[in-house]
Amino acid sequence: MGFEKFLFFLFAIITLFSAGMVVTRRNPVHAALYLVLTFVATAALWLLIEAEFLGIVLVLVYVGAVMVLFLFVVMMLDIDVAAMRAQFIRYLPLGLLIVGLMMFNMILVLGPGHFGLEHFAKPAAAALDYSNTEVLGRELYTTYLYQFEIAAVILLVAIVAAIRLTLRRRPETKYLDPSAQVRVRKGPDRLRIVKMPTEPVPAPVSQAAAGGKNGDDQ
Amino acid sequence: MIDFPWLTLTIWLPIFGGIGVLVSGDKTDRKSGPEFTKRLALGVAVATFLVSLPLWFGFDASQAGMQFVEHAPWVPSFDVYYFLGVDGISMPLIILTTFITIFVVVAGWDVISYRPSLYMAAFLIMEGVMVGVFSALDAILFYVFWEAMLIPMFIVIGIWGGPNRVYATIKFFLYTFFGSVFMLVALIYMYFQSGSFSILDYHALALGMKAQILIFIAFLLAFAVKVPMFPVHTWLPDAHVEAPTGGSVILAAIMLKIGGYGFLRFSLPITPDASAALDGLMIALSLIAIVYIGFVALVQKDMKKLIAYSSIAHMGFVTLGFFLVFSIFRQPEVSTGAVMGIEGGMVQMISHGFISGALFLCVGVLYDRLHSREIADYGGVINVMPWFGGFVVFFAMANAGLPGTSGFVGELMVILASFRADFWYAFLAATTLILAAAFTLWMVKRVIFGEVGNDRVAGLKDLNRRETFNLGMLAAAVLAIGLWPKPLIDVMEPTIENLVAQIQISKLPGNDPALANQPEVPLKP
Amino acid sequence: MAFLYLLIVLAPLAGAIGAGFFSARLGRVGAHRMTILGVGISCALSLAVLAGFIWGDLKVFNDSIYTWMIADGIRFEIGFLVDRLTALMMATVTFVSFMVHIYTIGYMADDEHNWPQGSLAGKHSYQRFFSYISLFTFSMLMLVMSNNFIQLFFGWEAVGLVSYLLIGFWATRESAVYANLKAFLVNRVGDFGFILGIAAVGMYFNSMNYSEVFAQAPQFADTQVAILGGVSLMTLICILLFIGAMGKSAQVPLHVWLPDSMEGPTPISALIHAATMVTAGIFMVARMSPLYELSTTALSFVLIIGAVTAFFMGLIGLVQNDIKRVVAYSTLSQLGYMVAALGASAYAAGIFHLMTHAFFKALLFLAAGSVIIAMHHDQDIRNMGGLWKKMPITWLTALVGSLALIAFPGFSGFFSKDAIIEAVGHSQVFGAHFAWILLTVGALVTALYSFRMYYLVFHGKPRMDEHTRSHLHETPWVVTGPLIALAIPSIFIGWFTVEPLLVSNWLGDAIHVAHEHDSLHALAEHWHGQMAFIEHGMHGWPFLLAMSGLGLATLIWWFGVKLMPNLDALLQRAGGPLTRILQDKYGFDDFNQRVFAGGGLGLGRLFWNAGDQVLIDGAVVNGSARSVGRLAGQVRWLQSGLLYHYAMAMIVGLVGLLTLYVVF
Amino acid sequence: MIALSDYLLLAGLMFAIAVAGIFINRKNVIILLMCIELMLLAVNINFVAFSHFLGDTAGQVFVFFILTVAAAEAAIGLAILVILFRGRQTINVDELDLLKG
Amino acid sequence: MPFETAFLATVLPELILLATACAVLVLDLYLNDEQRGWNHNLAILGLAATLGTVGLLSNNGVTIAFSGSFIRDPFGDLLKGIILILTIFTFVYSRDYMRERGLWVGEYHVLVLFATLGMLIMVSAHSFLTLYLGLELLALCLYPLVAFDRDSKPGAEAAMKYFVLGALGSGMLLYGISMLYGATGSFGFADVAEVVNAEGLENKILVFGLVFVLIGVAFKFGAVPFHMWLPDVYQGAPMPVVLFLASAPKIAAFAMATRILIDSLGALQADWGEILMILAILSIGLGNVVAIAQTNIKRMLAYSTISHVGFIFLGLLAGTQEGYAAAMFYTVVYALMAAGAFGVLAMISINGLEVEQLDDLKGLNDRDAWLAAMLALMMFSMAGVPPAVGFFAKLLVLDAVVSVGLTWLAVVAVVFSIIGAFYYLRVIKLLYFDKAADSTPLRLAGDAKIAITVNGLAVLLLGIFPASLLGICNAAFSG
Repeated sequence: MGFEKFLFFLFAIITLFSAGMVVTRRNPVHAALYLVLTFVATAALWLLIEAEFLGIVLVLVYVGAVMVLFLFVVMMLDIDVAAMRAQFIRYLPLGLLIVGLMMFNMILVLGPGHFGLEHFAKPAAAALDYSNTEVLGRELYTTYLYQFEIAAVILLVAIVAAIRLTLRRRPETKYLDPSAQVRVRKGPDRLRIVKMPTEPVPAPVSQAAAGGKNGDDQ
Repeated sequence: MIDFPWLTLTIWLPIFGGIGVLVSGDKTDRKSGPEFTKRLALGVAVATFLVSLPLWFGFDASQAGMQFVEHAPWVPSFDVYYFLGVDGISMPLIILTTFITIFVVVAGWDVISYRPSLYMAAFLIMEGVMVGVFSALDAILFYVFWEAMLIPMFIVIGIWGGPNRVYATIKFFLYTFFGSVFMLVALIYMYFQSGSFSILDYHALALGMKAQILIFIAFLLAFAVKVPMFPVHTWLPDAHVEAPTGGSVILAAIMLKIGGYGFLRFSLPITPDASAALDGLMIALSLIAIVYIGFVALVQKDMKKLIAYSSIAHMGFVTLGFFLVFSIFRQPEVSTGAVMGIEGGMVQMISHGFISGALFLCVGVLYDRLHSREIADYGGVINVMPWFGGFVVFFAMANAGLPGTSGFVGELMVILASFRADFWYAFLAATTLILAAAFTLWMVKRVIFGEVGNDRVAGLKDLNRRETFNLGMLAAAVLAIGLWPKPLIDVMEPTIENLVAQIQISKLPGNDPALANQPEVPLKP
Repeated sequence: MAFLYLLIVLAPLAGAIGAGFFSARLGRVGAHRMTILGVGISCALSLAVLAGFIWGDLKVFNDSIYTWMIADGIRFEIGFLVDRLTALMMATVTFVSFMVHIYTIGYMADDEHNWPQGSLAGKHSYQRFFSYISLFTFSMLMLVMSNNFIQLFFGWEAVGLVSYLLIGFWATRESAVYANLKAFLVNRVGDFGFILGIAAVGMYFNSMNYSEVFAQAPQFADTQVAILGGVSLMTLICILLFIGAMGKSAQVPLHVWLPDSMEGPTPISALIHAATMVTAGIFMVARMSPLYELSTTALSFVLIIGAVTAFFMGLIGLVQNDIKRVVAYSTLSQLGYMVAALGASAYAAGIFHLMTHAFFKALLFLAAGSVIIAMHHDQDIRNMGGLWKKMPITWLTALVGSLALIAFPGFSGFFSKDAIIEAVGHSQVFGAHFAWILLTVGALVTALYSFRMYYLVFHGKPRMDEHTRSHLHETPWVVTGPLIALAIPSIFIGWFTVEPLLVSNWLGDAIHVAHEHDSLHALAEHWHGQMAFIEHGMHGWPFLLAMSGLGLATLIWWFGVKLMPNLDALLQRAGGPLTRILQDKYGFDDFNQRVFAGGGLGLGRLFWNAGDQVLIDGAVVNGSARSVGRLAGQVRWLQSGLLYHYAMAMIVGLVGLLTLYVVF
Repeated sequence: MIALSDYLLLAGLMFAIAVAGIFINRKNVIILLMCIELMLLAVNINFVAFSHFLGDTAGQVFVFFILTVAAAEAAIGLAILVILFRGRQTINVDELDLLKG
Repeated sequence: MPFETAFLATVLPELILLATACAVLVLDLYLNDEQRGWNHNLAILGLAATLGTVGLLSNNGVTIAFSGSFIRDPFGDLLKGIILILTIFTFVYSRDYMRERGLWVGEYHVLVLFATLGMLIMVSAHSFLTLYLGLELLALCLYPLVAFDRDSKPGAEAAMKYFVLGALGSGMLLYGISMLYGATGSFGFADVAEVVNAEGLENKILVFGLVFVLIGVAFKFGAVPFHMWLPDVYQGAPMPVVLFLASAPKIAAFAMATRILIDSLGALQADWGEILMILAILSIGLGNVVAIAQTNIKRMLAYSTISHVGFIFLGLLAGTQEGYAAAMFYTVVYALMAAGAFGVLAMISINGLEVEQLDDLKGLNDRDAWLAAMLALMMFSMAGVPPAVGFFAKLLVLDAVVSVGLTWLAVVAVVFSIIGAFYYLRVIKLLYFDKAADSTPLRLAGDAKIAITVNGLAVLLLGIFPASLLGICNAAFSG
C-alpha cells in the first residue's frame, strides 16, 4: 500500500465519518460543520486524482459560500434545538436494512469485479505543465458554451426566486405609504358630512373636518 | 340513389341538428324561445326519418351483402376508416331508431321545462350516434359510436331523472363501460390478427379456439350488459325508473337492441366455434331471463320497473333465438329452424322497440299528470281517461304477444325454432305466454281498471293531441308488423341466411377454404 | 269466392271499427245499426254458403288471401278453408251472433246505470259493447274459416282478447276485472300448450297449412320425440294442441275461468261463453281429426278429460244459486260431453252437439238475461219464483231450452247427446267405459240442476221484494224476439240434421276417422229414421236417468218447495260435506289462488329480493363498488403526508428495482 | 494504487448515507437539505473519478455544472425553508402533514 | 467543435424566450400595481413570437448544434410548440385568479417563462448535461412557483416536499448519468447510443445506471412509487401553478423520456420496457383506486394524472414506433386535457371562492353552462369516452401494448380505467345533476373564455379527427 493509497483511505474515512455525523447530529449547526469537513476531505480526495480546479472550487464556493448560507439560515431561524431529540434509533434497523440492500447491489456492480484496476488502469500522471484549470476553462467557453449560459440563467432564477420568496414587508411593521396619502381625493376621502340633529348651540363643524384630515385610521 | 351518402346524412343530420338546437337555446325572453327550439328539434327528427327512408326503399332485399357502403379514410395511419354500410340486420334497426326519435321529441314537448334545448339536443345527437352504431363497419368507428352513445343518455337521466338518478346514471354508465372496454381489447387483438379494423375482415378471420373463447367472452360482457342478459341486468330497472320518459323510450326501444345487434354482427360470425361451444350457457341465461325475470316483474310495485323487467324478459327471447342455432346445427336431419330463430330474435327486437317504447310513453303520460309511477297510486284510470285506457290495453296485449300485434311474430318464430332445438327450451320459452300476460295485465288491472282509486286520479285529463299522435302512430306500427310482417322478414332473410351459412363453418385454423364463401362487398375505390 | 268469404269476415270487422272508433259520432242507434248490418250480411251470406253446401254443389274453398310471411322456407299465410264443417260453424256463429246483437239493443239499453257517476268509460259503453261483439264475430269467423295454424291461433287469441274485454266490460267492477284477468291467464295456460303444439307441427312438417300438414301426417305416425324418455310425435302434438282446447273450451282443470266469466253482460255469456267461443276447442279438435286419429293415447286423454268435466262440473251446478252460474256450469258439463265425443272419435257427434247446444244454451242464457232484466239485475234464484205468469214468452222459451238441455226426446239436444253417449259406448279406446258411466249418470245430474233452476225461477211463490215484484213485466221484443228465434231451432234442428251429420257423413272429408276408431258406424248401421232413433234412445240408460232426474226435480223443487219454501236450503245443508265440496268447486279456485297466484308472487318476491337485490345488486355490483372504495380508503393512508415516508417510498422503489435487475 | 472501484464504492457509500439520512431524519428539514448536498457530492465523486480514469475532462465539466446548480438549489431550498418557518414556526419534518391522503 | 455563430439561429426560440423573460423582469420594476397587465401582455407576446420562430425554423431535417448538445428536429418542434401554447393558456386562464389574490406580480411571469425555457431546453437536449440543466431550470422555477403564495401554509409545505423529493430525484438521475458516463465515456446522447449499440457493454452496469436514470424520469412524470410529491403539490400550490405544472412539464418529461430511453438507450429497450411495465401497472392501479377516495378536486386530479402516466408508460414500454407515437399522442392529449380542466377550475375560483373541494363544483351548469360543458368534456376525455380525444389516446396505447403480445396488460389497464371512470363521472354529476348553493351566473373574462373554448374544441375535434396529430406523432418517430 503506497502513500497515495494511505492518503486515500485517510480522507475516505474522514469523509465517511463526517458524512455519518451530518445525518445523525441533532443540532443542525454541528451537522453543518461536519458537512464542511466532508467537503474539505472530499476536495482532498479529488486532488489525489488530479482534479485540482474542482477541489479548489469545492472548498471556495461550497465551503466558503454555500455552507455559510446554511449556517446563516440555521442561526436566523432560531430553532429550538432542545426539542429536537434525535429519534432515529427507532427507524435505524429499517434504514440499515434498506441501505444494506442498496449497498449490496452497489458492491455487486461497482466493486473491483467491474471497475478494478485490471479494467481501468490508473492513467499516467499528467505532464508538469498541464493545467487542469486551463483545460476546463477552454472547454467551458467553447464546447460547453450553451450549457454555461443555461447555468447562468439558473443562477438568475435562483436569485429571482429567493428574493420573491423571502423579501417581504412584515405585516406587523407600521409604515406610511406616501403615494396612498397623496392620492387621497378631496371630496369623500377627506371630508365626511355627518348628519346630526340640530342643537340649540351649533357645534363647530370645522372641528369634525379637521379630525378627518389627520385620519390615520381612515 | 344508392350512390348518395344516405347513411352519412342519417348520422350527421341529427347530430348537427342537435347542435343547432342546443345553440338556438332556450332563452324565454325572446320570440325564438323554447317553442322555436322544440319545433326545430321536431323538424330535425322528422327530416332524419325522411332521409333514412331511402335506406328502406332503396335496399336490395335480394342481396345479402352490405349496401349503401361508404368508405373513406379517417385515421389512415392507424388503419381506421370511415366505413359504413347496412345489411338486412342493421337497416331495419336504423329505421326503428329514426322513427322512435320523433316520438321522443314529441313526448318531451310540454313536459320538459328545464332547458328543453339541451334535452332535445341530447336525443337528436343520441339518434345520430345510434344510427352510427348500426351502420359502422369499422370496428373503431363502431366503438366510438357505441361509447359516445352513453354520454347523452347519462346527461338525460342525470338532469331530468327522478330522485335517485345519480345512483342510476352512474350504475348505468359504469355497467356499460365495464362491458365495453373488454370488447375494445378484443377488437384491437383482432386487428393484429387480421391487419385491419374492418368488421368484415374480422368475419373472415381464422381464430384458434382459445382465442375465440376469450374474444367471445369479451364481446359477451359488452353485449350482455347492453341487452341486458340475466346476471348483468340490474342497471336497467334502475336506469328506467329514474330516466325521464324520453330516456326510457330510447333506452328500451333502441339501446337494448344494440346489444342484440352486437351478437349478430360480432359474436356469431367472428367466433362461431366459441359460440357453439358456449351456446348452452347463452341459452341458459336467456331462459333464466325469460322465466326468472318474468317472476320478478310480477312483484314490481313501480310501473316503469315492471316494464323494464318485462323488457329484460323479452330480450331473453332475442338472445335465445340467436343462440338456438347451434343446437339445431347439431341435429343433422334438421333443415329449418336456424334462420327462423335468428329472424325471430330480430323481429322481436324491432317489435319490442315499438311496444316497450309505447308502454314507457304510457307511463310517462300518467307520470306527467300525477308525478308518480307507483301502481298503488292509481286505479280506475279508465273512468277518466278512456282513450288512454284503450291504448294501454292494446300495448299491454302486444306486450303479452297477442297475435295480430308485432309482439307475437318474434315470439312465435323463436318458440318455433326453439322447439326444433329442444322441446324443453320451447317449453320454458313459451311460459312467457303466461308470465308476460300475468305481469302486464295484472298491472293494467290495477292501474286502468276498477273504481277510481283516489281524488287525484279523478282529476286526470285524457290524452292530448300530441300524446294521441305518439301512441296512435306506435299502435299503427305495432299492428302493421303484426298483421303483415312479410316485408320486414323479406328484407332480413338473405342476410340472415347468409349469416347462418357463415356460422356453420368452423373458423378454427385449417378450415380456411370455406371462408371463401363470403359475400362480395362492393367497395368504392 | 274469395271475395265473398272476405266479405263475410270483414263485414263484422267494419261494424266493430265503426262502432268503436266513431262511437260519439254514430250515436247509439247508428252504432247498433251499423254492427247489426255487418253481422246480418255475414249471417245471410254464411247461411247462403251453408245452403250452397246442402243443396247446391259448392266446392270446398281452400286458398290463401295473402302471405303473412315467409321465414326459413316456411310460408305463413292468411287464407280460408271453407268446407262443410266450416260452413256449419259459420252459420251457427253468425246466426247466434246476429240474434245476440238484436237482443243486446234491449239488454244494454240502460247500461249507464251500471257505471259510476261521471265515468267517461261508461259514456259510450253501449256503442263499445256492439263494437266488441262485432269484433268477436270477426275473430270467431277468422278462427273457423282458417286454413292454417297461424290464423287459427290468431282467431284463437283474438276471441280470447274480446272475451277478456267483455268479461271486464264493466271495468269499474272489481269482480269483473278480476274475472277477466283470470279468464285471460287461464286461457293463456292453454295457449301455452297450443303454441307448443303449433311449433311442433311447424318444425316437423315445415308447413302451417292444414292440408299440407294432414297430408304429411301419416308419415310421422311412428316418429318418436326424445322427451321424457320418448313420446310419439303425434301424441305430443295432439296433447299439446288439446291443452289449448282445454283452456278455451274450459275443460278440467282449466275450467276455472268460465264460471267467473259470468261477470260480463249476459249477451256475451250467451254468445261467447256458451254458444261459440268455448266451442272453439271442439271445433279445433274436429278440424285436427287427421292428427288425432293417429294417436290413441291422445284420444283417450281427450275422452277422459271430457267425461270428467261433463260429470263433475254438472254436479256443481246443483248447488249454485246465481242463475247465470247454473247455466255456466251446465255449459261446462255440456262442453265435457262434446269433448268426450271427440275422444271417442265421434267428431261428427261432437260438432252436432256443438250446434244444438249453441242454440239451446244461447237461448237459456238469453232467457236468463231476460229474467235478470226483469229482476233489475238481481241474479239470485232464491229471490225469484213464479215468474211464469209475468213473463210468458221467457218462461216458455226457457222451458224449451231446459228440455233440450236435458235431452228430452225429440228436442234437438236429445239427438246429439244420445249420439255422444252411444258413440262413447262403442268406443274402444282406453277409459271409454269409465267415460260412458260418467256421461250416463251425467244425464241425471243435468236434469236435476236444469229443472231445479227452472222451477225455482218460474214456479213457486214469488220471493222477490215488493218493489221488484210490482215492476215485473215481460221484456221488450228485441229481447223476446231472439228468444223465439232461438227456441225454434232448439226444438227442431236436431230432427233435421241428425241424419246428414251422423249417418250420411255429410261432413265428408272435413273430418277424418280411422276405421278402427269409428264409433258412430254402429249408429249409422242401425239407422231407421228419427223416430226409430228416439224410440231406441228411450230404452237406454241415459233416457231413464234423465227422466228420473226430471221427475225428482219436479218432486223436490216444485211440489216440495210449495210445501216447504226453504226446502232447497235445507237440502243443501243436509248434503253436509258433499255440498261443501261442491260449493268449493272441489277447491280448484283456492288451490290456484294459493299455489299458482300466491306461489308465483312468492317466487317473484324471492327472486327479486334474494336474487336481484341482495345477490346481484347488493353483493356483486354495489359490493364490488364498496370494496374498491374501502381499498381506496386504505391505500390513501400510504400517502401519510410525511416527507420521510415519501422519500422512503422512492428509495424502496429504487432498491426494489435495483435488486430485481442487478441481482436477478 | 488507487482503483476506480475504490472511488466508486466510496461514492456509493456516501450516496447510501445521504439516502439513509433523508428518511432517518424525522425532525429537522435543514438536515434534509444537507443530505441532498451529500448526495450530490457522491455523484460528483463518481464523475471526477470516471473523468480521471477515462482520461476525459468532460466529467469534470459536468461536476462544475452540478456544483453551480447545487448552489442555486441550496439558495432556493433555504428560501422555501424560511417561508415555511415563517408560516409554521417550525421546521419539524413530523409536523409537515397538512397535505396528505 | 468550437462555437459557430450559425448556432445562434437554431436556438433563436430559446433566445427570444430568454429575452422576453429578462424584459419582463426589468419592465416589472417600472410598473405600478395597475399596470401589471403589461407583464402579461409582454409575456404572451414573447411566447407567441417564440412559437412563431419555432414554426419558422421547423423543417423535416435534423440540426445538431453546440458540440452535439443541442438538437432541433420535428419531434422537438412539435413538443415545443405545444409547450408554448400551453404556457399561453396558463397565462390567459390564470390572470383573474392571480390578480384577485395579489399574486399578479412580475416574478410570476418571469418564473413561468424561465420554466418554459427550461422545458424547451429539455426538449432540445442532446446530451445528458443539457438535459440535466434544462430539468433543473424547470424544477428551480417550479419550486418557488408552488410556494408563490407566501402566506399559504400548504403552499410552503408543498414546495418543501416538492423540493426535497425533487432534489432526491435529480440526485438519483445524476447518479445514473454518472454510471452511464462511466460505462460509455461520454454523455452526449448520440455518443452513448453509439457505444451502447456497438460494444454491447456488460449489461449489469448499464442496467444499474439505467435504473437510476429511469427513476429520474419516473419522478418527473409522477409514476408510482415516485409519485408521492404529486398529490401534495397539486393540493398545496395555487391553481394556476397546478395548471401549469400539470400540463407543459409532462410534455417536457415525455421529451426527456424519449431522448434518454429511445435516442440514447434504445438498445436496452428490453430492460427499461420491463421496468416501465411495473411502474405502469402500479401507477394505473394506485392512481385510479386512490382517486376514488378523494374529496379535494386538485388531489383527485393529481391521482388521475398518476394513472394517465401509467398509460403513457404503456405506450413507451411497447418499444415499437407505434407505441412511441401513441405515448406521444397520449402525452400531448393529456396535457391539453389537464390544462383545460385546471383552466376551468382556475377560472371559476374567483369572487373569493377557492375551488378546492369537489362539492364546490356543484351546479356549475347553472352558473355557466359553457364552462360546465368544457369541464365535462375534459372529464369524459380523461375517462376515455369517445368522441373525446382521450379515447383515441387510450386506444392507441392499448393497441401498442397488444401489438407486442401483452394483451393481458391491456386488460389490466382497462379494468382499472373502469374504476377510474367512476370519479370522472362523479365530477360530471356534480356539474350537472346537483344544485349550486349560490347560483349567480359567473362573469368571466372574454379571452379566458375563448381560450377554454379553443382548448375544449381541440379535445373534441382531435377526438373526431385524430389523424393529423397522430400523423405528426408517427412522423416524429419514423425517422
